[in-house]
Amino acid sequence: MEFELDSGNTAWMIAASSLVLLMTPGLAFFYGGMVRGKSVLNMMMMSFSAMGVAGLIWVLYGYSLAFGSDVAMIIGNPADYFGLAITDAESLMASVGVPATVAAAFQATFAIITVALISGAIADRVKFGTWIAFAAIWVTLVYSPMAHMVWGGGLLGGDGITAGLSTPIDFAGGTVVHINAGAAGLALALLVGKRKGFGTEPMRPHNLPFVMLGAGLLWFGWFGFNAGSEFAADGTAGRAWLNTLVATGVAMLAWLATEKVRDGSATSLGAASGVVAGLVAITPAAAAVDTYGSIAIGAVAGVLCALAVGLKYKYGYDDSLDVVGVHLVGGLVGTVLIGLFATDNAESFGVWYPDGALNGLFYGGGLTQLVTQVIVAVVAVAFSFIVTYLIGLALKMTLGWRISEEDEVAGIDLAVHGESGYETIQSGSVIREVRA
Amino acid sequence: MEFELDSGNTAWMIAASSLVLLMTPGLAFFYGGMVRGKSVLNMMMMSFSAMGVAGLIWVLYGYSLAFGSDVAMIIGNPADYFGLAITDAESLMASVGVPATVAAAFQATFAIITVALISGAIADRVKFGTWIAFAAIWVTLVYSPMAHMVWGGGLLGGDGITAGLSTPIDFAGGTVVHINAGAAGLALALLVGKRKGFGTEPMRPHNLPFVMLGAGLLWFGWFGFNAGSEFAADGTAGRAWLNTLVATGVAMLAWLATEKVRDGSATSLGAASGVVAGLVAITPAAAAVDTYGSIAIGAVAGVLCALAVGLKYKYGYDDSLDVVGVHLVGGLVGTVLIGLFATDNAESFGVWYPDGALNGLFYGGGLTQLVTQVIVAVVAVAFSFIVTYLIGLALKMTLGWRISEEDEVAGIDLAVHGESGYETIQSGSVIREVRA
Amino acid sequence: MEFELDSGNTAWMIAASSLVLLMTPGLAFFYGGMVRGKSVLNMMMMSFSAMGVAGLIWVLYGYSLAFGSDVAMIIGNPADYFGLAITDAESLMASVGVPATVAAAFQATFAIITVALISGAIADRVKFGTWIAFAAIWVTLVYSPMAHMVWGGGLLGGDGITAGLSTPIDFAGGTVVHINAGAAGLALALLVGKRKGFGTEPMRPHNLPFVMLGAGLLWFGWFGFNAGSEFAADGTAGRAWLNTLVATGVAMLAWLATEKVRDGSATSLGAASGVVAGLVAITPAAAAVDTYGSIAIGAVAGVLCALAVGLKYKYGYDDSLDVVGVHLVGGLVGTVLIGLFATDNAESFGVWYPDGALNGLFYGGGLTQLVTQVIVAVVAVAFSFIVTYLIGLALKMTLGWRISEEDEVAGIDLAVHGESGYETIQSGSVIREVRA
Amino acid sequence: MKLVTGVIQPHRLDDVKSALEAAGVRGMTVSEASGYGRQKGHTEVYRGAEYTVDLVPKVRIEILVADEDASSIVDVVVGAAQTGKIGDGKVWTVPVDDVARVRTGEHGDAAL
Amino acid sequence: MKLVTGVIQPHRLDDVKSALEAAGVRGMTVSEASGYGRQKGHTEVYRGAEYTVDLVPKVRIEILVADEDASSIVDVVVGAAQTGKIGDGKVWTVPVDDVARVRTGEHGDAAL
Amino acid sequence: MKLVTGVIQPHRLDDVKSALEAAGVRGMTVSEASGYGRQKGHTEVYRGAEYTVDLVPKVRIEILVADEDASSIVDVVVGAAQTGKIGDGKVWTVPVDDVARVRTGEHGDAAL
Ligand SMILES: Nc1ncnc2c1ncn2[C@@H]1O[C@H](COP(=O)(O)OP(=O)(O)O)[C@@H](O)[C@H]1O
Ligand SMILES: Nc1ncnc2c1ncn2[C@@H]1O[C@H](COP(=O)(O)OP(=O)(O)O)[C@@H](O)[C@H]1O
Ligand SMILES: Nc1ncnc2c1ncn2[C@@H]1O[C@H](COP(=O)(O)OP(=O)(O)O)[C@@H](O)[C@H]1O
Repeated sequence: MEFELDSGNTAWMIAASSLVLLMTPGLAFFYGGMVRGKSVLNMMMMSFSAMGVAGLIWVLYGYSLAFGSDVAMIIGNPADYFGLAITDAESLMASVGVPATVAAAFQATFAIITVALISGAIADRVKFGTWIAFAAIWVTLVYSPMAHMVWGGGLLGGDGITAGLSTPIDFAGGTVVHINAGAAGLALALLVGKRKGFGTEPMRPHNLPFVMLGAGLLWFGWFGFNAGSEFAADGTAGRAWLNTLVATGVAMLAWLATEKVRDGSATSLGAASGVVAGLVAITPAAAAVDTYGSIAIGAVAGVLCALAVGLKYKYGYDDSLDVVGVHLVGGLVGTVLIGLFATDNAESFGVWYPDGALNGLFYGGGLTQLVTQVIVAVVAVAFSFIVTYLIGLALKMTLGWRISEEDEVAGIDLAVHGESGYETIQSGSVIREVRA
Repeated sequence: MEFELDSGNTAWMIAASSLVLLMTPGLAFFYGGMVRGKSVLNMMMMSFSAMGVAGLIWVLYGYSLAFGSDVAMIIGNPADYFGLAITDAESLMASVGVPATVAAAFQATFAIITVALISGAIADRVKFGTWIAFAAIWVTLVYSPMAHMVWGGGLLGGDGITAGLSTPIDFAGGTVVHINAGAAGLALALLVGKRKGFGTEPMRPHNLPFVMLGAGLLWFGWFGFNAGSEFAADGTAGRAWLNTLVATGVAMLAWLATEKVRDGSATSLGAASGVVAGLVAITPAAAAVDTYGSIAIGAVAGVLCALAVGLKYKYGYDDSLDVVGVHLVGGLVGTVLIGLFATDNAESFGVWYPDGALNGLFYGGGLTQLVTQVIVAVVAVAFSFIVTYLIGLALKMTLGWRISEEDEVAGIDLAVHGESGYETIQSGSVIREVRA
Repeated sequence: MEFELDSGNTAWMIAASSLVLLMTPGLAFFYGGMVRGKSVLNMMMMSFSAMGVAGLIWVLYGYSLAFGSDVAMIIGNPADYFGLAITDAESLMASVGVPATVAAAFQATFAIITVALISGAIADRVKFGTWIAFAAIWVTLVYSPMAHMVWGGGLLGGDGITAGLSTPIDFAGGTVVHINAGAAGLALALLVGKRKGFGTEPMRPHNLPFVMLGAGLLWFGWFGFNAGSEFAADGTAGRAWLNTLVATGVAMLAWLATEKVRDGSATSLGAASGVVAGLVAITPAAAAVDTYGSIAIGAVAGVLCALAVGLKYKYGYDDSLDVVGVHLVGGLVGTVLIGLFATDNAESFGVWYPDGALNGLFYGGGLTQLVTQVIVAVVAVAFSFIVTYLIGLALKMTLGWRISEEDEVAGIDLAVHGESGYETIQSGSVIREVRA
Repeated sequence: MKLVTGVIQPHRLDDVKSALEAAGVRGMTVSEASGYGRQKGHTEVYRGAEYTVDLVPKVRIEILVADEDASSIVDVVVGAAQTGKIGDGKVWTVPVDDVARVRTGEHGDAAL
Repeated sequence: MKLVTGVIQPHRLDDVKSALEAAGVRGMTVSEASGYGRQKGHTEVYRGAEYTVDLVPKVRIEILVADEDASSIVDVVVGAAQTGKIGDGKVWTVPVDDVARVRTGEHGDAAL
Repeated sequence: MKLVTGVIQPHRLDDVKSALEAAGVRGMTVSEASGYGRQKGHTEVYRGAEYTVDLVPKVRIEILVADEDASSIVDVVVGAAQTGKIGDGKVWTVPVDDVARVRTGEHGDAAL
């Protein structure tokens, strides 16, 4: 195929890539504000370092693992596009006139944010070096295969395990990003163990405006994530955009309503959390449901995630910032509800889904798509959980995960990074030595 | 009309929609930094909740109220596009190849920010539930009609009350957004009454960097707002962009100069305020004036708004964060000065205004456009103030507006949201109960 | 030439201009978080004021000085486009269908950020009025000529001093922006002198999350800066984008590794600094190197800049926030390494450089391009340093640079702006007088 | 000399300060504190976990006074800080051996 | 009456508070402090400059008690705050002339 | 034993600390405070409203010393904190009944 550039689609995809990239610093604030003041820097560093590690691996062989020629429906050939040597005719987005470099850029941002999301499950207590190693291994062994299986023609795509039923719908990454990160977070939380004082000592967010800032930047960037996943500037991208607005807003209101009923007051942490829950849930469905579907998905996600974040206390695992409660549960909500709400009424709503997918139960398509979605979700959870657990175990036995209890009490920022987030009394210190 | 997609224009409009959406979290910081530390969360929640409420109403029937088929030149038919069922051929931006979903998305962001702007007038003291209810009613009864009257073929458009004179110019929302929010803010400030301690106790901004952050994000998003209001990626959009840079920068410098002369020092709060004043004032004029016009509008807005923010002390109404002084006054400055500076010299400056509008007084067009602009401004102020006042009154008599004085003193964050913005001494609390 | 609009390229360039504009508020946080709490506002004001001053000068005559018809290969004719009266056919980006207003907008954002960058060298101690005057003069006498010399057909372009060798490569502003700002920062740091207590009293960053926020926003905006410098939405822009991701991430990791080895811990300030160092270094090379080149440039920049920031203690000049160590050194690294890594393998990597440039040493082009790059770098340093020094000297002898030592100790925010960044105990103050 | 220390409700500080000024007190030192006592704290809920926050914000003021003024100053503080609600705070008096003014090195009552 | 002041490790505050409650103490005032002493500070490096930070975070608690309770309360605080590591802090007792409860104006032991 | 408390200008803290070290003091507790006194506050203007801020930032240091060292320590603090400008602060001495070291439970001078 001859490549013909579409400057409009390309313009949108470059902008969308930039928006998605901003989500990771946004996440750094969403997470960073939520931990105690003595761990804010470490939390932010887990996100920032993911940008370096996952970005580097992606351009070297990660992209090729995900989108190279298929091997056993599980992985792509890493040699195909090693170092991102790709002609535009081979571009993942060639059919819409978006060059290879831009396609690779967009995909890179997804790998980065997915790794960063996991860090919330193990806040305040892990060695920075182990985290870096984990990020590198995880992108290689979990993210890239999952992306291949779902988007690269693998087991979780149209010709995969549900081929006899229908094509699974994952518009923007409900499985690849959120179920994946959520299941991985659960595995690590179990493996790494609880923070000292978990469930008995107060661990309130040290800076709620930072959490709001993070939520705002995430929401902004997510328009690139969801509407960008159309790979083109058209009406379907617009639909994804609208659903990303509405489902998110409704999830926020639903979370607030749940809190008001249950706890007596609607909190700003609840609003920020509801925003993210809605964003997560609408991700797989972004362009596959109409206005009503997106309202329903938002409402369900807002309520269920608000309830789910308490589970960790009940079951005693320290998923510190609720990667499970928000990303795993929210990702499942969106992925499964597609089976009820999917519709391809492009005419009036700009809605779209891939060939071979079917309308949802409420839109006259019967139960088939629902079954397909559930199967895909279950496989994705299992794959991510198991492989992540094994990676985590290997690291536990080699580098080790935990910092010392003493360092945890004093604060990981000081112990691991030799810094503290905020200035205290400006005295009591002298410059000892200066290096160059 | 057959719809023909222009991917370039669509690319810009999706990006622009995202930029405008970010303005509301930006506003949350602009406002949130300006209140006392004990009310920061509530202030931010007023903006965030507007995103949920106004967004939901907009996709259900708000868009249709504004852009549905005309009823009495005041309102659109809500049934036309209920739930945003619109074909691309019916897109508001069909003539420039932008699909219906994208057009609806862009307009949604305007409804959201306008509601959020009002909240600054009643900071620190109102029930959250009443605010939510107000937001819903106000979008329905004030914002949507106003948008219809100005942009949907209503009373304040080319065929409306100034039909005998000339077509009013409101490029990006000086009347619909700023005059509207400013007049509504005045109505509520009068109705809701003063904060305890207003005018006697210090109420300084608790976090000025947050105010700067808000101003920065607003400026950034405003490029989507103003240059996006061209609905296309062309030279006129570029002119709107340039004016949004220059008028804003000049307004900032003018505000600083005013402060320097009057108070002895140029403040960062003044810079942030000048930025917003300039942005507000250039909004209606964004593509209708050339470089010199935008400098003039910025300078006048910077000085007048800097003077206007003191009026509340003189007249004793507690427009806490100066919605009147900045948005009403700034909106009026821009709307009226168009009558002096409007020009359609597209050749050299990329300037543009609608058919039926005229050059301003200083550009050889005589006084007609000035008169048109004044008429439109006055009607807009009156409409917004009166309907808002009635809505506010109804809420006062039903849900009530004020939290208790005790709660106001202790801080609205704790009283209403059961949270406080920042961590204090990490002790003295235990987990009592855990819910799931 | 007839102008033919390309809406896709224009869409990207409007978005890119907005992204670059956001870099200056981003810088305000990067710098603002790094100073002590008592100077945060002044630091941020130096950036914000640059937006007003440089923006205004740019639209009046700065653009014309840079891109007007050539005078002596040093400067453009200020009368050509005074007030930005430019037809689209004369657009700097006419060949790719981007209108004159958009081209001028994009360029304006470069002038602004360059001035703002300098302020880090003289943090906490200079009169605000002198800074404003400096900004205005510097844009006129240093930035505009430098932009003309490099991009406007002057001495540092293809037909300039290296005409006998090869065309210098500066894709996005390594010389014009970073070497320029860095050399100017050095000149001012020497001229203005040290802060009281420099090298003996602790001057740690007061808010490291703000530094991270700044770094995140800078990175985001920089995609507009580098990928926008292609002036089109195509594969080369995508390459610039990718390199801006990878070189930056690698530089961050390299800085962290340097710290880990040298100081024992990898800091968040190091991560943020590494991000900026990488961004600076990849700027000139953005689309002229492939994946491997960008990794190499990032790695070298990360290590060298991490070492260079200590030089000021050794040599005793107070370049407070390391404009020299990061922007001058980083800009030199990128500019010079182009001579090793430049390649125009567009086929597989989307790479591009101007006619007359040559491949780098490692890509079979021999030493010529390296020599060219070194010559350009040296001339740029000399020009910027000398002219800036003279401007600074003139200001020293007239307005004066320093605030009083007492004001410096008490804090410049209070002394110069009559404000303090954060609320303290909410009492002890009354409203004395109210103005309107 | 005596040191009178008061722990009061933050929003009473301005009134206390005015009352002290009126009573001729020329200086004091103020700092932030948190109180624990009969005044019940409150409950905060963050993502399903309920915390009982039993420390409430207070302001501490310290006033050095001559022996003979101590008890009247205590009364001034008590009077101005009182709202009658639980949590109004305490004022106590401690004997002081000596006071020095840093600026001048003066000691004793002259240093106040 | 006596004022017992303790400067302790921040993470011991909850235990000290519980122990005091158990010992019948009904009120106290808490504030943030930084300590300097045998406990070594730490080193922070910012962009190549190494700072020695010798102030470490502490929490100060102040408890007004009746004369006869002073020494037992000191013991309670010492017991609950002790970790055995350098930097555990100090507890000291100062004589108090008088205490007033702001809410009621009561004086003396009744004001505690 | 005595408790010497100093309220000083924040930028003098490093010098005071050094001087105390030189004088053999091995520990102290530092906290933030705001002062009100002869030193004039300043004016801040926010959007047309002028506030008089009369609290100025200070640092409080507390040093437990043996009886015999009290007055010399006061002198050390006064000497090191002095700039001669209004607002330099106060240093005062209060009698202490007893001091305990939390780590060891030691009492009296041994606990210092
Ligand atoms: N025994 C005590 N020692 C020191 N401070 C105390 C003591 N009891 C109370 N306080 C302080 O006084 C404040 C008010 O006390 P509280 O018991 O709540 O109300 P009230 O004094 O009105 O009975 C507390 O928040 C605390 O700061
Ligand atoms: N002489 C002193 N006066 C006041 N506070 C002191 C004194 N010595 C120590 N402290 C406080 O006690 C804390 C612990 O003291 P330190 O000498 O580090 O350990 P330890 O008490 O276990 O020997 C210090 O951080 C400081 O807050
Ligand atoms: N009577 C007092 N009681 C407690 N602290 C005081 C008293 N007077 C002054 N101070 C403290 O000392 C500081 C300096 O006092 P000030 O009157 O401004 O200057 P000076 O001590 O040089 O005359 C004040 O800011 C305050 O913190």
